[in-house]
Amino acid sequence: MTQTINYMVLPVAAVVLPAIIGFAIFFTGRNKKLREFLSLIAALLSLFFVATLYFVLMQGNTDICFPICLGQDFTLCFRADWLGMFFAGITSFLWLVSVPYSLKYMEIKSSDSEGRFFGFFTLSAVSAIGVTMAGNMLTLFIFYELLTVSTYPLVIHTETPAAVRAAKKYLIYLLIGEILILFAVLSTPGFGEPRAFSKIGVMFPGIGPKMLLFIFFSYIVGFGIKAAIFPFSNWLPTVSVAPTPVTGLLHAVAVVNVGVYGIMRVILNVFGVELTRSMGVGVVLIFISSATIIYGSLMALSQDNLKKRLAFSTVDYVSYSILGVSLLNPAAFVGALLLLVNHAFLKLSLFFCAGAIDIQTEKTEVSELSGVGCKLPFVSTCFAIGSLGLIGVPLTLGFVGKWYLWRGPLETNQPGVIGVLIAGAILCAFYLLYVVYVLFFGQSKVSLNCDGKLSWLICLPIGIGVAGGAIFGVFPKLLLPLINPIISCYFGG
Amino acid sequence: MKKMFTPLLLTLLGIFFLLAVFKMPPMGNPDNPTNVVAAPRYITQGPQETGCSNLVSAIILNYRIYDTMGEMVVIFGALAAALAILGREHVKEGLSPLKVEPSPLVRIMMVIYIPFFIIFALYVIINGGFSVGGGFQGGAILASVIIIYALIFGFDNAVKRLPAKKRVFFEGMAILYFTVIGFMSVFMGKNFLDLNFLGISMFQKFLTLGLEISIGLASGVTIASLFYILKKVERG
Amino acid sequence: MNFVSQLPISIVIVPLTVAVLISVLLSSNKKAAFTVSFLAMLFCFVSALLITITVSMKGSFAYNVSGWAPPWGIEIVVDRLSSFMVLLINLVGLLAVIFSKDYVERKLDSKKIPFYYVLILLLLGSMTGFVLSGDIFNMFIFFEALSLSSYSLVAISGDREALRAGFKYLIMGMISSLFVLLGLGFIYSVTGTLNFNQIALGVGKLSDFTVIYTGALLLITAFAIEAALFPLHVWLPQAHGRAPAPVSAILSGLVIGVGIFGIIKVVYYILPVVYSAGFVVIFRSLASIGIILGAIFALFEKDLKVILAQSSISQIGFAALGVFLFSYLGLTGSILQILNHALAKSALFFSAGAIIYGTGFKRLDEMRGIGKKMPITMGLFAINLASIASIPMTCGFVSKYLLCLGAIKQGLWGLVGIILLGSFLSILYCVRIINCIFFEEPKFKVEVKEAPLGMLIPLGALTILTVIFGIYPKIAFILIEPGVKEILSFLR
Amino acid sequence: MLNSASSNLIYIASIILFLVGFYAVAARPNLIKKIIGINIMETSVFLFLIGIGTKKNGAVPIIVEGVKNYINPLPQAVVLMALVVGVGTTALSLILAVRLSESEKEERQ
Repeated sequence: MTQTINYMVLPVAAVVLPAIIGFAIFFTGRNKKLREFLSLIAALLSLFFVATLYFVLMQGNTDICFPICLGQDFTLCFRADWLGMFFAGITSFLWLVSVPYSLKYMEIKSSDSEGRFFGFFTLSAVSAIGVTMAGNMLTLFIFYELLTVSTYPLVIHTETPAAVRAAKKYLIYLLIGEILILFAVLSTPGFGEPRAFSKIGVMFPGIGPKMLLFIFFSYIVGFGIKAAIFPFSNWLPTVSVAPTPVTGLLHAVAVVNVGVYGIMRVILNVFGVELTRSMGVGVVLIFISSATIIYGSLMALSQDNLKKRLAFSTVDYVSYSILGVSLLNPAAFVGALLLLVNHAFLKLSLFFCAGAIDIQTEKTEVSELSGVGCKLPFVSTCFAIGSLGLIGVPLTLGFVGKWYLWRGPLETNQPGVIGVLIAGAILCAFYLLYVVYVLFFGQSKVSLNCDGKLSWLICLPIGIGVAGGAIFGVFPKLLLPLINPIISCYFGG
Repeated sequence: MKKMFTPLLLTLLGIFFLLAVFKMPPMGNPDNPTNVVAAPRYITQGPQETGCSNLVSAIILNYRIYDTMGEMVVIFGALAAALAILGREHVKEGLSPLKVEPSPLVRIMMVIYIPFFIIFALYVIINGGFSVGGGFQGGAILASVIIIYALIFGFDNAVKRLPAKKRVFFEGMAILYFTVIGFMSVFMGKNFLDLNFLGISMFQKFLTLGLEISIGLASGVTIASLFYILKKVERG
Repeated sequence: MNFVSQLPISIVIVPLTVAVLISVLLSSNKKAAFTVSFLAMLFCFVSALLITITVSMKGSFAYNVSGWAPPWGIEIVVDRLSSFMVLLINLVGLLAVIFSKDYVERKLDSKKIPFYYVLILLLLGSMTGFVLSGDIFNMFIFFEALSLSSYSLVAISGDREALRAGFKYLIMGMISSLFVLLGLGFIYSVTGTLNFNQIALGVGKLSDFTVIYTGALLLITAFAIEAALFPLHVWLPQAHGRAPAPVSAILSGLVIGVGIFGIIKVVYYILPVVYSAGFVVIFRSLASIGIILGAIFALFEKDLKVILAQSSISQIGFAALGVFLFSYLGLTGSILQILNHALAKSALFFSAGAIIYGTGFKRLDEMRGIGKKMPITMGLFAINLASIASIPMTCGFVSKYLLCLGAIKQGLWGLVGIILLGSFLSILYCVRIINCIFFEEPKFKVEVKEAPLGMLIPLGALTILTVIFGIYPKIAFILIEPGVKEILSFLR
Repeated sequence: MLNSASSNLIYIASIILFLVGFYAVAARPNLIKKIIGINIMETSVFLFLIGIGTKKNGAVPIIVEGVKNYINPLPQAVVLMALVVGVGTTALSLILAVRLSESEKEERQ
């Protein structure tokens, strides 16, 4: 009996305890040591809980759920299942990886409100994990909105006019999305029930097909704004004015992944694969995500600012996953999940590389990067490996993921999608390899002032990210036990 | 635009009211709900239950005494508000309120009349339970006496006779009287402000008289005070 | 029980009597005036807590003042809703009195201070009386008392803007109280009684509803003026913007909520056969316009307190909208919105007061960067703004969530859009304030100290409650749910 | 309709008076005139309430031996109390108006 209660509480603990630590960080004031300690502890705690939850899941417990009933149609529910835990795992691991980087980064870019920064940093990571721990749509929405709110002070952190403008844009985009989601959530029957996510496909009694479509697209646009789908993707490059840890962890990993996660939940849980297929909306989604892939790649090609280029590359890459979901095909879905992991690890390290280059040489534009390869060999090499991984060169996770993704349109016979995938891969190769080319072979016009060595606190996260991508690329089987239960749950067998 | 707006609003309001008025029960009909629902009890049992043959006083001082208390609070509030907005009232020495000195005739007549006025006011106050009159009416007469005195004999004189402290005291005492009676009845196990808490009708009559007097004095001095305050403001 | 049954009348009488005592005995001793009024409010708060606990355990009860049963005498009705409101009033009132001590000391003429406390006590006492009263005329009396003290509290500082705002408020308020009296006359003429329950019974027997409609509409209009619903809100921005900060907190947090409470009483007890009436559509659309317009005005105002006042118009529009949904969710949402607004908006005005106390700044652009100098005050300020902006984990989210859900369940898609747009706009003006206070370069270099403890305690208490009700709204549900169901049973 | 109109003449009169007062409040910028307008409205409401309380051939509600038919005392009591309340608010409004005009005079100087 005690055993049962113990693991029921785990999902709540994974969210609440780090959140409390996050609040404590606000009050650390000038006590830097304590702040660093608390930030690290929060990340460790959440990783610990997520790992434990995975362990519990492996034991065959399927219903790890902690509902808090607050009223009629108002139940907060924390629940761990395979899909949620997959995202929670990525987020909590990469959060831990990025904590040392962000501590060092913020120390170098000294600012007087570090308490605020790390407090909100912790809180946003916690809310990103909270989204994945949600057991029903209401809880998901609550953490989703908290994620937006708690990242706002991070985006605006530098307090320059550009940052203020970017933050406003960010907030308005995401809030519009949230309003759509709130509307859709409230229109979904049973959204506030405990364990709503243990059912597949909520029945929509008494709701006409037109309304159903409206609800569906409210969800998709709402979550899609966070996942930066095509007409709504402009916020993501704009917020790259934020400090690099923020752009790295939150806007390449947590925030966009949460968007994709939301779309997955909507398609897989709320509507169910069957209903989605019968509504015939897959084509629209495929079209949107293909457009986003092309748009993101083209925009990335035309950016000179490195972080903006990477941000557009995020726009591009996240849509592969959405494409994988919307094909409604098990193989493509596996591809989508693998590409998400790949993107999370590698894009994080690419952003961190950009940050490291910025710290050392104060160069932010691609055209100014000539010769950095010689001065910062480790960072540049990692950048090159990461780029190759993202492009999908064999022996990387990107390759495995794309291989699975290709099987989807081949099985369902959609040649247009194949065309998009090819074009996307080529464009991706162009915009990333050009940076690598400049890094190593560009003609240096001005001499670089490169002072001091990079701290290991900065190099280590970059290394771990790239290494993670590489290891999973060589041994993709490591990930399959985590993915297979999801497939069998939603696609049956 | 604005010129058009007011007449339009008025017409709409008027039509709205008239529609209702036509549907109202005919005036004075003995079968109206107003005459049927609550009124008979006041009329048939009012005198026995309250000891007032003046039924309006019976309602004010007994059935709905809580309202009366609330209303004492309102005029007290007006006084407090006036004092708060203006700061405390203080009348400069030697100020005569009128530009023209009143003729000796007026002064002498007033010296003769004022005691009668006061007696009349007291009569109206005390006799309120049994005939036309009551605390407020008497209080209004009392206030006019004070105001006349101030106008004829000068404000400084009047204020000296009845200084602000005393006036606030009277007003305060009236409300305190309500509270004390109220809590006395609570301690006797009855509801708040149940005048018949001893079960002796003489005592109830006595309390009612006390209420009349306190209401009369309080409303009189309050109206007078408000007048003083206005007067002082006018002079700057 | 016997002891508790005497408490409702006491929490009306005690503040009023103490107010009288202060003006008679302590009219020149401001310290004693504060102490006495603090003690009185403490008593009221504790009593209100006892009443609420008793009512939620044993059910509602009525109390016949001076022993006469209705329709002859006056009845005090202590049901779940009114006890909840009383608790709210006395809680915020107590905190406002605590907050006043430092604020008034610096910002008001010292001769006026005792009378300031007198008026505050009158305002709070009469509000409690208004909420507890079960009799329309008694409501009118307390309505007059509360409006009278609010006009004078708005104008108490005596500067020209405050006087002008106070006078505007006064004219509107006097018209509104006359409307109450006239409406009461109409209702009395066809029902023959002034007691709410009796009126509800009498209305059921009527065959023609014209007169009742007229009366009820007059009452609703009157209370709508007090609650500053859309076309009748014109007095509010100036009045709430110019009053001393603790007064604005009471006016904005409580008085307009009490107005909505009055509307709830009229709508559910008196107004017959609501669904057949096109009036409902009119009221819903007016409330919606209020929500949107208030938020838009709040986006463009420059004075912080006026922004907060404009946002009050928008926020109270939500509460009114909930009332006119005529459903469980709508009414619950509306009452929670009153709760949320009372807590958050009072706290916001307290923090605005703390800024004014510390720096004298009133305009938003003067306050740039003040968040770093007064981190605790402004941090609490930010949490309360989040509640106004209906961010999850604060009370504001719960209320708007319920309203939106209620509208969806009734298929009122237009209103759903209005509620969502309204919350979006409220986030925008909140973000504007947050940006200005935390993230922009200061305009003036001034030495600012953190607000004194006497100001931080009320602010902190309100913020904690906002967060508690946001995270665990079940407390509020338990308190009001049976009351809402009880009231809904009056719907015909 | 006509019948009720003729029997309800006092109501109609009070409504007209009410509108007159309302006009004074809404259309006049002069503060004192506004206050006078409100007083007119107040009076009209009192008239209305007294009208409600009447009864054909009813006597003044003071109990006298031998009289049976009294009018309803409640509206009269209500008017009496509302009247006193009105005195309080009118006084306050006059004070505010005077104070306001004073401070505007100071402003002009």
